[in-house]
Amino acid sequence: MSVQAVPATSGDSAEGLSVPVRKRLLRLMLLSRALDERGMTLQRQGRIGFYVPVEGQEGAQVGCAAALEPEDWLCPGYRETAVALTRGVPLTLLLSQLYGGRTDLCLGRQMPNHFAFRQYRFVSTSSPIGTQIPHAVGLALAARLKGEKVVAVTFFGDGATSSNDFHSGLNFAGVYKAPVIFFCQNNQWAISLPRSKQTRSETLAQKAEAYGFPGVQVDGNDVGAVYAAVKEARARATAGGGPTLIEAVTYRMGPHTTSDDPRRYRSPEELALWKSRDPVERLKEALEKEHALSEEEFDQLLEGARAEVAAAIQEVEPLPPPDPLTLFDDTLSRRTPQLEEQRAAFLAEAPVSGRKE
Amino acid sequence: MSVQAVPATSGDSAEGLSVPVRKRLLRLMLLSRALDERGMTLQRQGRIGFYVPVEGQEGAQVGCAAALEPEDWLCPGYRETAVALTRGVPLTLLLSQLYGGRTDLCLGRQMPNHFAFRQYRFVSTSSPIGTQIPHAVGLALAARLKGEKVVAVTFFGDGATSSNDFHSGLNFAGVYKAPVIFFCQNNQWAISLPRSKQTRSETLAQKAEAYGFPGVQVDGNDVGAVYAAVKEARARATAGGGPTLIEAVTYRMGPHTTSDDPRRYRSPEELALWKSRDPVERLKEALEKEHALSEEEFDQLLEGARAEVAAAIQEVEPLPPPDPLTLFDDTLSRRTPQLEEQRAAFLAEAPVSGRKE
Amino acid sequence: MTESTLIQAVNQALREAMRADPDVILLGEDIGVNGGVFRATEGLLKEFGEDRVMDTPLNESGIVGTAVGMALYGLKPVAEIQFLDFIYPAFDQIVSELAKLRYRSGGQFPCHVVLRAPYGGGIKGGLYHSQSTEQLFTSIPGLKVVVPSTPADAKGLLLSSIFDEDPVLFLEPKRIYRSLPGEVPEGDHRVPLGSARIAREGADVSVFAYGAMVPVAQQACQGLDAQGIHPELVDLRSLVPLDEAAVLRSVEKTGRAVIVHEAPRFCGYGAELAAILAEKALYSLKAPVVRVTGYDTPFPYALEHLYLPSVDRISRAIERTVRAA
Amino acid sequence: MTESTLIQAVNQALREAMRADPDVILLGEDIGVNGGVFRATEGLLKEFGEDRVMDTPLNESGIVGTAVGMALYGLKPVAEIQFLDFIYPAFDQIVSELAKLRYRSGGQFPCHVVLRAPYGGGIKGGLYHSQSTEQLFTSIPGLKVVVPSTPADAKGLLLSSIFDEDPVLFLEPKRIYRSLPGEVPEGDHRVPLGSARIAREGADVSVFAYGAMVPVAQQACQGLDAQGIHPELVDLRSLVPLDEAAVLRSVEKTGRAVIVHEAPRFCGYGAELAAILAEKALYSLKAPVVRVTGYDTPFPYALEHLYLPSVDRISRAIERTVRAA
Ligand SMILES: Cc1ncc(C[n+]2csc(CCOP(=O)(O)OP(=O)(O)O)c2C)c(N)n1
Ligand SMILES: Cc1ncc(C[n+]2csc(CCOP(=O)(O)OP(=O)(O)O)c2C)c(N)n1
Ligand SMILES: [Mg+2]
Ligand SMILES: [Mg+2]
Repeated sequence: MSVQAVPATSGDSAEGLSVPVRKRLLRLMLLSRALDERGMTLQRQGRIGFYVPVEGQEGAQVGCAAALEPEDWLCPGYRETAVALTRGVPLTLLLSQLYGGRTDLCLGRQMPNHFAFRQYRFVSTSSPIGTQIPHAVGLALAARLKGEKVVAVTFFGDGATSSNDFHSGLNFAGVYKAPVIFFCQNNQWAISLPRSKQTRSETLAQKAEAYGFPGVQVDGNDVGAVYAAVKEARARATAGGGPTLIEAVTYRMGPHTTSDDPRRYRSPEELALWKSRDPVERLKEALEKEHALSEEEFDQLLEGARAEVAAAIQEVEPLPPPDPLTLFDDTLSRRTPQLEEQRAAFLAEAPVSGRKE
Repeated sequence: MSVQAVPATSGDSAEGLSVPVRKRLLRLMLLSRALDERGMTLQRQGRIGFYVPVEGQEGAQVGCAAALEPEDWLCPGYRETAVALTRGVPLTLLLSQLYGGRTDLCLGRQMPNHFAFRQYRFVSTSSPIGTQIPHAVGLALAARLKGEKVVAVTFFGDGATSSNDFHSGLNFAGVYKAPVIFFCQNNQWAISLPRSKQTRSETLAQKAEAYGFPGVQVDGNDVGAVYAAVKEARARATAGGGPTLIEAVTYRMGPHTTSDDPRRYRSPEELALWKSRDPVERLKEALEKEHALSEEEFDQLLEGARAEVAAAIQEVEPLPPPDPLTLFDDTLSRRTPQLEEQRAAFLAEAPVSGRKE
Repeated sequence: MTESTLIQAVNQALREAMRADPDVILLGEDIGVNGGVFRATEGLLKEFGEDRVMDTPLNESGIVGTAVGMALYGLKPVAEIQFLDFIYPAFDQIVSELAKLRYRSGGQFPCHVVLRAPYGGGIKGGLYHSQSTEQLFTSIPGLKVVVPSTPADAKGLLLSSIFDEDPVLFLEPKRIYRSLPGEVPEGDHRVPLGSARIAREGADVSVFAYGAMVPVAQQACQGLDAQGIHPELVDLRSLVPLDEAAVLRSVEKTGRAVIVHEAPRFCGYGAELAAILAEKALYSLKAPVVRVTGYDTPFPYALEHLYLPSVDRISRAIERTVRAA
Repeated sequence: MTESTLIQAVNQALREAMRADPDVILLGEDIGVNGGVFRATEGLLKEFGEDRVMDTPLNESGIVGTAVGMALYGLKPVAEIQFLDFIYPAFDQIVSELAKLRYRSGGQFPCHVVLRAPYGGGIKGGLYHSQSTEQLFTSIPGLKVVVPSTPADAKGLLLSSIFDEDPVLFLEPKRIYRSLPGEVPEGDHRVPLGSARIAREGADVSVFAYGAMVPVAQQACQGLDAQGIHPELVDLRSLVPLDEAAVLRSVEKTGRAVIVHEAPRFCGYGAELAAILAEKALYSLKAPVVRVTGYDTPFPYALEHLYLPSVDRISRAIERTVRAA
């Protein structure tokens, strides 16, 4: 499959999605996009340290997350902001993490976009590629053992299909028929490596073949198609039918992260092509064609999203960094004697060491 | 595929293999079997420390190795004794390694059956499963870069298809179209785990699909079929057609190693079934049917093999263990200051420390 | 009290834990039908079924990654790594995930997994069935590392590990799995993590050891009694958290230290012990610290007996230390 | 001599080596078209082509495993690991294969691979773009570990590593990739592996550091001059092999030692240095050895500046050591 391949479906599959539902999805997609706009800018302004944009992948993320139940477990990568939003995670919690401030549930310990929200069954994110994949298998088996009819969904990219844990996770899931959905966002690039050089397999979906369960390729910029594919996989999994690999064909429209300059490795033509397939535009146009959305309403939605983001920034930005003593918490449930001593030394030296408060 | 599945071909495919060639292969298979007989006994008698039998897999190993050229590189696992024999490695060298004595090229540093024969392009074997697989990719790319028309062949088991390095090795080979043959001996068991619980994929061969190159399942107890499959894969690879995964369906008739008791996990019926498919018997019967081999000639071949093994044992067994000072060689090209000091201390303490000579 | 081997004590602890708590799940290679290649899980599949005694495919990162997922849910998975030598495919899961989940999530996702792994030499296992690489794990913040040296401790420390809140690497000295049976308390016997055991009181020199080196050091100490040298032998039992107070107390008393481990010397665990002494007991030290260890090479096969610290080498090191100015 | 940054010096060394020897091959993630995420390989794809500058799929065990295979053939592969934090999927290949091939084959299969990896904190990279885990590698017999702290040494040590006979982990202090340019000799400049550099002579205390901690320690030392404290600063440069003679020589002169590293203290590389002093320089030591290190926790993000050894912390440790009885 070449980078420009047209995904399996095109247009907007409205299958089973009412207008109000699709409007809700559109709102979430716009919220993610509004957050991206500000996230990129905040980083450039030095107000946050780093940012990972979703732009271009909102259809895949929102479509997938919307098809799940609140009890389902999520094992995300670092680009899953729109998944978190769809899950209902408040913007202020997301922004607290981006700022790494006092209200960050992770106590400012991780780079931006490495979220963790236990309450939302949104598992803690790390940077190493692929490690979250087998976690979903363990969560799914645990839930099944406890009689819960839920799935675990893990999110990862095209690059991650090369990782060791893609192999171990899918193989274990196949063997135990674990209720897992492996949701791969094939956004065509792993930093500078195009999909075609990541693996010679024609599709990523076909990799499921190696593990004895179904792999499905879906147009990831078609939120309805993604929604339907995930619903189906979820139904199969909870009925005991085992895992599914879903390849959502999409595109990263922005840079890999704020540290990246995509002009070094890809053409403006390619970007333009994919901009013409922008999932937000596609959903908007489909709704407009059905006369279910006006230009005005769309603008209102977008402005609303921007205002929400701005308000959350205002709320979170002034908060101080975490208490310095939190440095010494949570490595283990109790501090080792050595760490206790290091903490005492830190306290003793604190006035001189430039403690911020 | 269930454990008892009948392999793809059956009987003896004589494709392109003359009677003299097949007799040579038979002799090698018998040599391997004779070595197994003695290896198992020597271990029980405490004369060697450990042994890994090939029994049942001679057709796959001899058929594969015979189809290769001397310049091809081999990245073996720990069960590849018949490959080494076919390659022409003298019995005395193999036995030196089993005894870990003074003439062992590896200086007694490894457990039995972990061979290394640079001269035969037979790369050093380790115990961790799968690690040799990407080595073959590197060797193949290096050889291609240098303009050599050769392949690298890596040997591994059904269990190893679950390893991380199976995934990384096959994926890299696909991406670079490396001239590699991935030769998987599916002997139905990974210690006590049956093939059916190793992965839910129907065949192991189909795992190649995930990497965009051909996977072939072949009757591994049919030496001619294996030979033909490897020849074909080799021709494709050297012509620039890229890698092939070959699944040779076979059976481990003995225990996993001398440390294992297969009665704990498999049935006598299963063993009996596979004994009826013994690759040695099959080749013998085929030759007999063609009136190309008599019972007497077969017995002579077997006795000849046994005598060769006995003679090699006699030669190697009396040799002393490696010089104790070899402990301190070959960790790096030169000893670190710390190791140099440890060696000096060892020398100083030598008389008391129970040095064997 | 019954007399058990160390491996039987491990088996008893697993059984106790599984009976006491349905959230305890075992997974690993060959642990089900086969009962483990060392028989640590003998009989457990039969008693607890496939859902709780899971034979896994051959992939250690899959084993640890799956266990991490189970622990995130709230189960108490106990994974067997067939040999410590084969843990490295899971190293990323251990270093990057298991050990960091609690910290990075601000305590939202504690991740309590026990990894059991037979380790060490003395069984003629060569390069890949003998290594003692505890030092690769003791420097990872967020992971506990425990090593029993007696059957009773094996049971008591394993039960404590299983019902702990933190990830634990539980290293089993396979060399003494069967060779040194001992009394093992019945029932829910626990030995707290982080407390060393004075295996033998003495006044002249402190000998620090753990795992299979404890009985070897013990023998060396006994042999020296006759010569009027009375070493104190400290069995560390838990490498992380280290019972630093016990280490310092002993050296403050004896003024001398000999550290014993199988692993290579350079950057081995003994280095940390020696460093602690150089930092905190310098003024007590009457003689240089001495390390008796494996050599700074991979593990050999034919010459294993010359590589491992022997009674002889330990005795001589102790004598030398006691005789030093 | 031209003025270069450390990352430019790395680039120059790679280019020199590739021009000099067609067997030098680069492989890694994003090293081709993109020139590496830090631009270490900028321009090299263009000059040497795809066969010698290979962009790889996202899999570190594939990268190292492939490099091992190339080295077995006789090539000189130099693999980039994008961040040291991402090396763990390759840990099995490093520990079990790369470091052991020469030994286990009786010298038949030496395996010379260079692994380059940016390491360390100070760039607001958080948990997974900041770690300093050299101690996970320095205890592996069969692997060399090298850490430059200046542009000139980066070039000289990298060229020596590429033309060495052994596997080398080459750790690049990304924090000073661009911030501290310096003179770099043109051409085939080599700095031998295993020799420390006296970064600053002094008489009162020996300060040991490496990589990005060298300039921080340097600043601390300079600040103390005014107070009449004259520390000697030893830049280790090569952690394996360690220039033990240089370490001992310095402490025999000064009688005091402060060890600085970013990694957590417990079982860090500093432990080995302290252990060597406790074993071999006990009678020279006039004060307890002190380690100034990262804390025994994972690496933080928002509070990074409080985690890393600072000029302040180092200065205070030096003062304390010099003032100790
Ligand atoms: C094990 C590992 N190796 C390398 C990296 C560096 N890295 C970060 S993101 C990335 C590309 C990931 O691509 P993909 O999986 O397609 O996800 P995407 O960023 O496109 O969403 C790489 C190589 C890493 N994070 N982890
Ligand atoms: C990484 C790793 N994990 C576990 C082991 C223990 N072990 C040795 S052989 C083996 C089974 C291998 O099965 P397979 O690949 O089918 O090869 P076979 O022995 O059948 O030839 C296992 C689990 C190992 N050697 N390496
Ligand atoms: Mg991608
Ligand atoms: Mg097998």
